[in-house]
Amino acid sequence: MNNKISIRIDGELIPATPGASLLETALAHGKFIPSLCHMKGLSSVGACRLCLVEVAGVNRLLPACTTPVQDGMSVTTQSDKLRRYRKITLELLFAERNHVCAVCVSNSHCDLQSLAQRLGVTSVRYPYTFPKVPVDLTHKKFALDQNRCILCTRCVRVCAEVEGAHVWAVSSRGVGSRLVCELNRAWADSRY
Amino acid sequence: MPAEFLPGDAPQRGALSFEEQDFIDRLIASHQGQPGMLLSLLEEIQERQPHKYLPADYLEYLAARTGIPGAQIYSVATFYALFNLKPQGDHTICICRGTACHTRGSRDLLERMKLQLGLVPEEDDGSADKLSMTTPDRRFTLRTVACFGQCALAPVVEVDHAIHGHVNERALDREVDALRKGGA
Amino acid sequence: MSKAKVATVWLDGCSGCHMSLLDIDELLIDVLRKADIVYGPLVDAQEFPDNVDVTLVEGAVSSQDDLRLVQKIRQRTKLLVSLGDCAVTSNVPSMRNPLQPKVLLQRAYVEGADVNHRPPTDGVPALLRHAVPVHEVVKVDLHVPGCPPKADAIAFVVTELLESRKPDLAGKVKFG
Amino acid sequence: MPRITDLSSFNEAREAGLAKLLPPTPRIAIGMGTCGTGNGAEAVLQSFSDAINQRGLSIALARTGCFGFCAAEPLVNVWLPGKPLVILQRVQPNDTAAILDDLTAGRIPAGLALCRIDEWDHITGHVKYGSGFPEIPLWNEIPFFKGQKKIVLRNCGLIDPTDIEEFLAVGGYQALYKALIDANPASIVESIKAAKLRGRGGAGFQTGSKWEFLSKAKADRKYLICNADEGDPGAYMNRNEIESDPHSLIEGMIIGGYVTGASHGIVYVRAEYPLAVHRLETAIHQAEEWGLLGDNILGRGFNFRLQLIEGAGAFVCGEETALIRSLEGKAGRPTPRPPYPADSGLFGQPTNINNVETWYNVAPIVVKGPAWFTETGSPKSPGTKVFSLVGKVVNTGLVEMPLGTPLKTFVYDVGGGTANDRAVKAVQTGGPSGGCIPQEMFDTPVDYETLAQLGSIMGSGGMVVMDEDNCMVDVARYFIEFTHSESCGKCIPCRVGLDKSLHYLNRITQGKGTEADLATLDELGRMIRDTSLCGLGQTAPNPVLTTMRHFRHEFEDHIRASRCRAGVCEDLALSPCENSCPLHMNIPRFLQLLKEDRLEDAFVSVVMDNPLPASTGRVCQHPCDDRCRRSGIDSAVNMREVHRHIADSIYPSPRFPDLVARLSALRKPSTGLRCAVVGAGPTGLACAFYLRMLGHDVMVYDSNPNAGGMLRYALPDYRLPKEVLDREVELIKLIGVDFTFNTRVPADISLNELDQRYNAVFLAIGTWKENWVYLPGTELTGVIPALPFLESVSKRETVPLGKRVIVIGGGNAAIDSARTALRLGSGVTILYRRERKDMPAIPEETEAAEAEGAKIAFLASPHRIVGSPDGRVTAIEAVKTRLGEYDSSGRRRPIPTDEIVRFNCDTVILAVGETVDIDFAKASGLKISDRGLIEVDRYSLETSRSKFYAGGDLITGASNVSGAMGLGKKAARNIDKRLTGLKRWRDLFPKFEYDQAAPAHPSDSRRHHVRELEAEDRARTFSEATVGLTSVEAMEESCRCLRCDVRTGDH
Repeated sequence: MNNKISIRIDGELIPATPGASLLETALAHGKFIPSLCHMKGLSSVGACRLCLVEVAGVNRLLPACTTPVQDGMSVTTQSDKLRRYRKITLELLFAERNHVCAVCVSNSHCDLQSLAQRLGVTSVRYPYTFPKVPVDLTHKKFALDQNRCILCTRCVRVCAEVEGAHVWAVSSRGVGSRLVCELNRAWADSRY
Repeated sequence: MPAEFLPGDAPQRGALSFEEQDFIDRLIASHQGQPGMLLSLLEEIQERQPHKYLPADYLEYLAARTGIPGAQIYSVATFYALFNLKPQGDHTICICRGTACHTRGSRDLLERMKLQLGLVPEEDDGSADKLSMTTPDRRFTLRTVACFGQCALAPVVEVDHAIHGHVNERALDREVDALRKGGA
Repeated sequence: MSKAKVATVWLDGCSGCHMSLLDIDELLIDVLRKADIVYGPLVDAQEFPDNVDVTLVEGAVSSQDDLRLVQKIRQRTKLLVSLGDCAVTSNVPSMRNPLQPKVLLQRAYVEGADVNHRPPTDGVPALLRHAVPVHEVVKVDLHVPGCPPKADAIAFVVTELLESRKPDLAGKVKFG
Repeated sequence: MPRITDLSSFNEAREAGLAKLLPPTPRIAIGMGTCGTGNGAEAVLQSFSDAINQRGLSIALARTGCFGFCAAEPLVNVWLPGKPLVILQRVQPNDTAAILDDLTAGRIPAGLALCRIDEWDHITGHVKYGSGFPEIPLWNEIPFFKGQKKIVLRNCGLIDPTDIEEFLAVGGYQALYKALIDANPASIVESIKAAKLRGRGGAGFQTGSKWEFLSKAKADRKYLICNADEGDPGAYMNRNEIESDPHSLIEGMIIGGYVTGASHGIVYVRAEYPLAVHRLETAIHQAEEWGLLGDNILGRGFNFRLQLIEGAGAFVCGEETALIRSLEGKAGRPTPRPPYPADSGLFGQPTNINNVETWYNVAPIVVKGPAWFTETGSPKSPGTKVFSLVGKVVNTGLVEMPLGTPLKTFVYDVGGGTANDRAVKAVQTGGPSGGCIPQEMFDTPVDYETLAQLGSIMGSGGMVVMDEDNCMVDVARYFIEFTHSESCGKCIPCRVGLDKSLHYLNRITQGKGTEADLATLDELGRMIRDTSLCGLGQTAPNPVLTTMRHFRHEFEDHIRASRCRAGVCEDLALSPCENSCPLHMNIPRFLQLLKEDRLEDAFVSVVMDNPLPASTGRVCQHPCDDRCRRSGIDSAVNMREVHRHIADSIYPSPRFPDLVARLSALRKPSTGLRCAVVGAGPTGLACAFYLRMLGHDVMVYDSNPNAGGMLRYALPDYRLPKEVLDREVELIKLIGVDFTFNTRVPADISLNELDQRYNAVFLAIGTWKENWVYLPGTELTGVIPALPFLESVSKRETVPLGKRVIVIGGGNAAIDSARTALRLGSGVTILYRRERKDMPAIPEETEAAEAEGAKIAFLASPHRIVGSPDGRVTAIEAVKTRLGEYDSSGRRRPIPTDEIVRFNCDTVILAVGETVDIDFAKASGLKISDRGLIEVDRYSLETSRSKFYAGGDLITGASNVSGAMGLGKKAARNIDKRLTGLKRWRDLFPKFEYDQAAPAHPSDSRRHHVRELEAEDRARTFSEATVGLTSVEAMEESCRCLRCDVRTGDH
């Protein structure tokens, strides 16, 4: 079963392993597809929608992170439509919470910020929400500032899938979604 | 997969009585391993409370006994509209905000009830159309539901689990007055 | 060829973007050869003039005064540029936004004050509910984010504009 | 305990059930679905039970489900042995005694009968009730059921849902028996595929294919799930199906389990449906007891367990992966596919999910075969679909129709159109995932593909009818608010995109939107649709995208004119009455001022809003009455008569000069700008008044010798006495408007001259050209058009009128002509080709005409006028019409029959509508619209020629007085804005301080009507036919106002 197959990404023929995702395959061959929720070693959730690509013969956009490669697949990762939608996606994230890059501890080492730069987002067309969101400073070593949270759930998955601790989850729904520690405890009071 | 029971994980807070602990233990036993277990457990715990909510102690105990991570329980309890984390009023007035009810004026009913019960939404309450508010004296809870599926009777209001169809402001006022006078 | 009329404005910001503008160093001489700076913190003009070609706006729109000024500027300017994160995203000034202005003033001027426990009123413009980016209140033609934008980026923008080209900033600037 | 193991035990059970359905005694079965109990069915049942016990009657009493006609609940089925089953409607507890009397006497309570059923095809079985009662219509003869085909609802409302024997009696579990005996699962999968049964939850995927995937999957355990988490607001068919016929669902699922190899079934039901939960639990328990569910089903060695789970309220759980996560004890957030549930679903096992209604189609296909199934419906979408038809239709309820039935059948035939005279505007299908289909597209067949082409979807079958009172921007906002609060929050487009969409829609409904917002909404909507993770997000923008596509003008009204025509968007209206008033009078204010005994302030308030209050106080069509919220308590406040009273109290009084001075003081300083108004009718007078008040010099030109236009020359004196009008015109003259009479435009003064002399020109010429229908005989002497007739009478000219007058038409001009002719001593008959409710005339006027002796022949269309040899009218012949299909106005089209009626007469007055004479405009560079009217910008009323504005009938065709004046007012506002460049309109109006509290309790007073003189007295004279309110009555009317303008709470 480990026969190599090949796919085309933006016209270029690329060898692939059956069962691998489009995103892994592309990244392994130096092809850039933007993504914020994907992280190597974790399950894929298809939440950020930035890795959507066009696949020939499929009339809707598919997330590269959860779409397995198939022999002969022809994939477009860059098109006007995809560029437009990716910019909108990033702008929506910036508008959702309070990302004040200038005073952020992650300034200059932040995936959201660098992706915005790379994709040419220089302003946000949607009105900012300016929500009031919690900041948990109880833990001795860490702080949780949900002003900057984009709900990528990488932390939730690391904690569950790598550590096996299951401390974190996402509570509520919609724009009210917030990261929650156990039964809504202060981080300092958690079991870990 | 349903999480396994971890024997070493004793309840941390002893706020529940033996009777209450026993209730939960039996509840867990009757649903163990079944699909939909957590939903059913939470539904039955809430239904048992006179003020129809999920007390934190119960959730702690439930987490400890089932081994379901607390975060997951909290996530579920806040995701579904049915669950309350705060005690509800003695009387619940639930206004349907379904399409048919909306086109037949349920928003006016909602506004009227807020006025009648003296409920003022806080600024961060989000949208005024989706809410659950309880009066400070805990007599009344006013809430909305997406749809009762009673569209032919629109607008529909449920007062203490009794469905009223073709409701107008006057009829609703009378209903609430009667509850007020009825005590308890 | 007549010189272009350029203005700069300082709304709710720290003036860092103006500092960065000065950091374009010797290029300033080039700029002044091609343009007159007709209004701004760097020149002595009281009233915002008519028929300005380019206005660089620094700072968020936070008060009634900011709002009125930026509306006037829009009417009198051909090309309006949001310079820096405060103008582009409302940045640091927006950190007060989750709170009501009332609460904010109470905290700053009453609870936090040693003397005169009351918010100032005389000659102080009323705060808007939110400090907002410039493009939420008037049309903006170009956004140059950065806190502050790098002098190179500003130099690029100014040079391109004076050559009547629209600068393509993709990849050249970032928030923060 | 009975257990079905073989054919004989099966047959025994069926016999037992049939004996319950058709007992030797009369049987009464009460519809006990949630809609029945919501309408009082419990009390009816109790009442029957008490009375039967008390009287010791031998009558079988049972409960049944719901037969679908929710508007007529509580429904009660009564049956006498050998007779048809009769369904009684709207049965109340106090009806029960009489019903029992009738039944014991072998009769049917005819007054309550809705329909009868002689025999019923349960698809898997058949029941013959009996024959008789020909006077009661058969069930499918009454409009609501006509065209319905009950496959899914085959048992609903006819059997007791809690009694498995009754279900067996009508053929229940027959299909299961067949499936297990035949023991050929693959052939059943093939049947379902051949039947092309598509998922009834909305997406319409082929059920057979899904089953095939699952049957091929290899696993120890496979799951079948029934999605009964019906979350679409506006759809409730699944609730009714489970409540009325739970066993059909169970049977469908067991068959599904058998053919796909699944051993475990789960029904996921909304917790908001307690009765459905209860009935299904009972049914599962019964089926287990009877050996139809559980281990070794029917002794054939097949095991299937069925479990019921209550969903806890999340719309997104309609999405299959979300529902599965929910069953796994997690929040219902969808996960990406692949993996597909058929490979890895619940707890990683192969799983298949189908909607409730899909399962109900299984047994019929198994028993009758795929060919039978595809006979119904359209080729791509065979079968039927249950729709919940709700909203603004008379007949609401559950409707099962073949797929492909056109929308108009639903709205007009089944639904019976709207109850009031409001036109239907749109149908919303598919709930929050669907869209709004406008009335012009009601020919659309309802199936998966066609609805998708229009940007909507079929969804689970919700169908909400909307009329003029529904604002489409609000509808879009409502649905986005819904999906926004139901979004799980996992993916960005749906979570944040809907939040921002809601922000823009809120802004628009508050009147703060911009046209750029529409473009942003459109772009965002497409992005959310194309990039969201699951079906909720992918379809959530549909309501916005479709309403923006089909009702763009409503969005523009909100943005450009801050106007919500339906009066729904509260921020854009002071109160419902103000919003409905073409002049936007501040009605609550003048009522309150009067209540505070400030008559003069009330007068100023009224006149500044409406410069002809005494005239409109008599003749306005009063749209405010229809919107008044007081009508929810008793009846609308009589606002028109109160402002008539206010005007009548001041005009003839000594206070008049003071008030003229007070109004003059409100006039803005002179601008020196000159405006011309062409036409001194109500439109022109309104415009002139405001332009003058704004400080401009105004000259009004009119071809007549006096001002008033239609008010003076078309309205008879008994409706509007000339002296009333004279006083109003005097006021307008006193504030400084100049008039030039007996001057025609363009004959006496050309448009170019006007252009040169004035800074702005407002054209407001009325409709003076009578439509002339071609009828044989219109050339005869004695045939006269209505307007010239009314004008001649107004001018006191003698009009030769015969003894027997026929008036043709149904509008106000027809009624005015009839009443005028009566007063001239003639006998009058009005011919109208439609029905009374279709008449455009004010209903009170029509009633008054009849009281005065006019006769009206409805459904009579003139055919030819008969004349004598000397060319005089002697008679008219009319074709009787019958009402046919609904036309685009939502009225039924009159269709001529063969029957001809003859009316002898000597005069025929034609009042079939009026048009504007715009020949002058064509020659002068003014663009003419397709309708033959002057084209203007909808918002500014500017014509294609600069400086020239137009209003009134010239741009709308014949309309009513207030509507025309509203346009004059709007024109003045826009002309002033253009001339001065300033927004100073609001400054013109004086501010009043008055009480700003809504009355704690509505006043007890009932609506005061004007007093009409006795019909006999008034029919002899042209003096005014009605007497206005007294001061006390006007005061009491004012006190009845609920003050909807007072803002409370969070505004």
